[in-house]
Amino acid sequence: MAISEPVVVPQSGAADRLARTWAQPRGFWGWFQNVHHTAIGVRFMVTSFIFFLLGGVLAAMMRWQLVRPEHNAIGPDLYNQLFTVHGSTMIFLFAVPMMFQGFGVYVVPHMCGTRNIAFPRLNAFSYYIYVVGALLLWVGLFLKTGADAGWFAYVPLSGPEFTPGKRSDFWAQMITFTEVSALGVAICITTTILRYRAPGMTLNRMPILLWEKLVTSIMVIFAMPSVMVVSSMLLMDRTINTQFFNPSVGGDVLLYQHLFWFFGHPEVYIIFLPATAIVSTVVAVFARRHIFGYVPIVTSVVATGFLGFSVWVHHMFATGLPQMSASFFTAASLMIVIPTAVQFYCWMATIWHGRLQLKLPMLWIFGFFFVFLIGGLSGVMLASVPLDWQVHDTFFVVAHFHYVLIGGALFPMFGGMYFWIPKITGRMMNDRLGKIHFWLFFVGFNLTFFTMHFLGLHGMPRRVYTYTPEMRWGALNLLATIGVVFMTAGILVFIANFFQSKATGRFAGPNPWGAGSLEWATPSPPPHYNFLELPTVNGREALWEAEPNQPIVGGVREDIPEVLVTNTLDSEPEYRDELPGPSIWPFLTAIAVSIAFIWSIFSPWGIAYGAIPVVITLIGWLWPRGHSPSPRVPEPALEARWIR
Amino acid sequence: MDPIRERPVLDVSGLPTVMFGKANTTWLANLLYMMIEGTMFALVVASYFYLRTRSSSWPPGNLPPTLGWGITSGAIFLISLVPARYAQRVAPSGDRSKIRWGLLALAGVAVIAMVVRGFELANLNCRWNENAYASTVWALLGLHTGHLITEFIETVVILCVSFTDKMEGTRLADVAINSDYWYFVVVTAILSDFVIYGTTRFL
Amino acid sequence: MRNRVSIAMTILLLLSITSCKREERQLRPDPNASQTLNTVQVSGLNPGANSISSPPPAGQYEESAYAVSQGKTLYNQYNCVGCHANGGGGIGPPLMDNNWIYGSEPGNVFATIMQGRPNGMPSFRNRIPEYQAWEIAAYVRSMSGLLPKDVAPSRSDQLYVKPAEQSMPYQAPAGVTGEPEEKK
Amino acid sequence: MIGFSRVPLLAAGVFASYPGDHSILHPAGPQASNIEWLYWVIFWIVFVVYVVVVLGFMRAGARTYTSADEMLPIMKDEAGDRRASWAVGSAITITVLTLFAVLVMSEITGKKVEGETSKNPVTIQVIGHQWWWEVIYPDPQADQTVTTANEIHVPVGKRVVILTNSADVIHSFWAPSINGKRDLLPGYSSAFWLQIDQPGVYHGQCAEFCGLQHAHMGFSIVAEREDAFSQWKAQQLKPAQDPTELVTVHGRDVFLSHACVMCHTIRGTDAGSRLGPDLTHIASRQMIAAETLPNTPGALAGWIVDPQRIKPGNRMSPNPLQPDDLQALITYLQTLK
Repeated sequence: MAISEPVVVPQSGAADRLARTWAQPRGFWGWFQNVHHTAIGVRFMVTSFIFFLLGGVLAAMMRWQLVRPEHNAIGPDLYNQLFTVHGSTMIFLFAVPMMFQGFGVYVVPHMCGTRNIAFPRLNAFSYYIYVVGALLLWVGLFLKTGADAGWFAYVPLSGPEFTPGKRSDFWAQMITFTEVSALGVAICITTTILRYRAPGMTLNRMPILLWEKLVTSIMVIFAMPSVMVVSSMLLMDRTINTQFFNPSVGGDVLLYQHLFWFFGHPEVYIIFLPATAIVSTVVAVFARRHIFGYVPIVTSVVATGFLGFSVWVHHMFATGLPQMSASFFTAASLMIVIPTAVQFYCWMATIWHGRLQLKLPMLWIFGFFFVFLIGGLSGVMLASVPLDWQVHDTFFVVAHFHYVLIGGALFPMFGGMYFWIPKITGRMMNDRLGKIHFWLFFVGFNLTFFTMHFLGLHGMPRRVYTYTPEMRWGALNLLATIGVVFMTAGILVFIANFFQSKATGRFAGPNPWGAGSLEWATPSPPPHYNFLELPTVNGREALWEAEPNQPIVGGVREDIPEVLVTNTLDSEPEYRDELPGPSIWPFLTAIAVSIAFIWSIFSPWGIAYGAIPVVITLIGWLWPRGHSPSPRVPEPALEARWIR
Repeated sequence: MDPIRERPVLDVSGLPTVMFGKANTTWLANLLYMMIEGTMFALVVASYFYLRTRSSSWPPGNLPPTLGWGITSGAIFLISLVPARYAQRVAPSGDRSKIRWGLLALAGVAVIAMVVRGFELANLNCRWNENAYASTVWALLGLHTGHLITEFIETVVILCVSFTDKMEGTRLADVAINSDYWYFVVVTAILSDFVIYGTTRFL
Repeated sequence: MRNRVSIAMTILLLLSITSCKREERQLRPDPNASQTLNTVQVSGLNPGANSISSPPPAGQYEESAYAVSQGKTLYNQYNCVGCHANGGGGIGPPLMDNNWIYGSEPGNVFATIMQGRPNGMPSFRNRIPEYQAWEIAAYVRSMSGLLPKDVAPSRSDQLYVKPAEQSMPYQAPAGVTGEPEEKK
Repeated sequence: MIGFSRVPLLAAGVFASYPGDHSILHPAGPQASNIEWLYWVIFWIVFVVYVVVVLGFMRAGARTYTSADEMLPIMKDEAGDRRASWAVGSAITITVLTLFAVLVMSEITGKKVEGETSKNPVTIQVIGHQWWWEVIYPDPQADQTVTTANEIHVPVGKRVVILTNSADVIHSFWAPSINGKRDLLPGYSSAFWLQIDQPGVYHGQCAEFCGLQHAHMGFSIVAEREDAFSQWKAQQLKPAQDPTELVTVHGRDVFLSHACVMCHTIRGTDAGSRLGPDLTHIASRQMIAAETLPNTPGALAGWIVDPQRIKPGNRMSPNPLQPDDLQALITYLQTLK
């Protein structure tokens, strides 16, 4: 039986009433008042992709400096800034904002079948705070105040004595900005997934992407505070002379590493879990069947969430920790391979018993299978303590984390982009250009980073701006630099493909891939009210298992921006919640918070005086503007009634 | 094809537009925020005990903080539970005067708590830049003072809202959630007091 | 969207023009500067027509946080701590108060280091390169808060002896009388 | 050593046989060879797993590939899913067992590398400075303590214990052919031991980012026989003899009257500052500036006049010397065997 399109002819005028209620202001100032999740989600994706390109430019400059021994194209000071800002940009300004905030904020409300994300103003505030944090790091680089102590800035090198001036302060404040942004979005996404799901979408019928975004949000909530504590400690050490990391007066340099890596490892799983979410979604669609092993995959996602917090010391094996704790963390690091292995086998079984259509998104997912596997397995090698003593902080580790980050996050990201861009822009991407982009990127990536395995085995340490000819690393470094050319070409082909398809691409229609989740029930590009008729869900793949006359939700007011709140377990409708409308105040609060934080770099009183405008703008944001005479005293709750 | 296909409709117009207690989405957001702040507290306390393992004597070369102010501050925070609980109980009833009195009492106790906290900070017997012990003690108390001040401001703001005509519907639920956050501030106050005053004397 | 991007770009360009000197890592001071200026002009006045005041290159060192922090390291490593302690003085006079026996200008401090002074101040001419002497002079001035706050060094990883130079209040130099100021 | 680890591998082999004594795959001591054995064992397991899983995906893809472009209907394959759940279950158990095996092997190797200490090892204290290594052979009698820099002499075949400490930031002491790396943390003094079986010169490098010149912070370990080692040590204990010819006397005076005396020590002369490396026996070292330049007169002169051009950012200041002074200084330094 063909997939039934929920053909509903709207009652008279419902569409334009909803359009008027959910309209977002236009124009220059309107841009800053927009609080709809599609706008904020696209902004997160576009801004983080721009910073991906900027980070890529820095990587190309680094590869150019390392192309041959004693090559003094770039001096040590600039090179240190390059690799620090490259690392910080790729992790804090691209990977997390793109994979967690970008895809999360755009796709989750659609998949839940609701009209906007929970707390839309907090969501908009998070975007502006993220942009200010990103600009802070990059303006710092242009003003030679770019951070230069590595993306994790170990103390005492990043401390007050060995990094004079304000370089580490800019880096530490950038961390605070991006973490506040991630925490804000985590609260929005968790509330949306737990409380705004369409009726009928019980926990057992939730799409895997929602499970993974939920687990990622909980990981963000427990991991990000750790890096905020440690970056604030570093900032206080540098500005008001606290002694957290001063070894002479009781401070401890390993405290910094423990606190940072307690955040560091969950961070890479915050990047990786959204990627496996995209893989599970795309594999099911292009194998034309339900995902194999829904329960094992969800269990392994939750297991990854917990285990992610128990492995951080494998970054510190070389610091000479006692043998007993090192072997515990080896065991934990090896155990965390199992959930990912379970997901790999379930994907393989899905394809084995499905009907594979190797369209563009699926091609990237196959790229993910081949590339991430090398990264994951070299991770197994790194988990064993004695082997880590040899390869820690060498180019072998650089190769490992590029295989797991580019393989584990970038390949699924491009797959996800080719999958969802028809929904975002309403136009299909060009297939041929997509394949050229894939093969260029795949060849260039392996050329650059597979050779780095051998550089690491031959003892080339990380973060060296040059090397002496006697080390005989020149040939491999030349090969690695050549690979960068292919990758850059691939990325340029992707950008051309995007703009060309946005202008003249084939119209995509609501469901170009015949996918099963709810976001494919909205027209593409979706209007600001997402669903004309709020859907109900009948199974794990909403559209595939929808009955011909699948019930819709009625009775949600169309004159005020109201959404249906359902309870967490079996998503029974509980009450109708009114969402705050567009407002300039989140943007103003972001500016006030930015001024306070940046001022605090230069004088400790900045926090005290800067807090006053923050309080004022927060009051402006949260002050109730009654526009709907909701009843004065809430009457007892009535059951949802079925009417024919 | 007939123009309007009749679809079974799940009518939810009868449902309420505001819920109290655990069913409220803002309550969930407040819980998540408490998890974030709770993790920060836990990490600062963990750093405190980690640094303690690193030095032979604790507090290293300082007098422990004067116990008197610690006990006073702890007592005031425990007393503050009464107005907070009162405000939370009367919130659903929508009775304006009771809510105002509850919030006023809460704000008053918060002011006293801040004043006592000022004395507490003055009598820690250590400056934050002397050594790692002093830095972590000041960090822990500073973090909590930040929460105390933001919570005080939030209570005052809701108090002001209660004087306007918009004090109905979800704003009533906000009063209850504000008291929830106050319980969090009290719990972290007791915890910080125990860590700062207790470990240097009894453990 | 396009005008918003152009506005952002212009702001960025304006910011990058003020490429602040504070972060300038002057790794290789131009070698020739370090031979000529052995005898720096301490006072800008001289009788006769042509005044020969050659401005000492102090600005380059007083605006760069890197140079001042190098000065702090050298102050400890070249054992100025031995006599002047951490600025409180001991055998040598204190450096963190506002009493400057031989003048508080960078040129004066540089000349004191290079020429030495009576009562035990050794002459470091030819022993300390001149750019390092300028860096030490800049650090000595920062001890009494004469340098801007964001350039002055923060705390060091040693024992806590005094608040960092960055948090020292500005003390207007006084007592430039040539004789040591009696303790009030 | 299990034989099969010598089997040249296709891609990796071509690169692994790359000459050079600075490689993990060319061990010269028991620790590095234990780790190399572990590397090859885990590498083989990982290689087999990779091939199997990739073949699995290729097989799955090829088996059900349809070039149909239109939207195919959603299919259900109950029987297939039942078989698949058995296959996935067994694959997971195999994975868990393999991981357990890797854990056990790595624990065994860890014990061997950490290993048993010996009664009277040669103790060497290595202190990391910003961008060079201070090496001290401590001895209960002060005058028997040898202080040198960047070049570590060890007797072949004997246990050597390295005590690590850092004077400023975190460094990491790593000679790939000898043993794994161990961080030098300010405020921590940890110890680890190593042993070298074949005599020779083994290069090492700092492996933890430590600032501007982290790239040029190398060291070398010279493994020599017992008697050569004790002879070297005796020589290191002797102070520098006074120069006799006119030019070397002039060289020493240049040394004592310029910035050199502020940072370096030459035992037997008045220069006693411990900021920079100890130069009493600089001529006996094969390389200078932390294994960046060969110890030739030309390199030494270039380094003294303008060290910032070679290692920009390091602590040594440029010394514009007159040509004759420079020549005398170089000749004098060459006599400090």
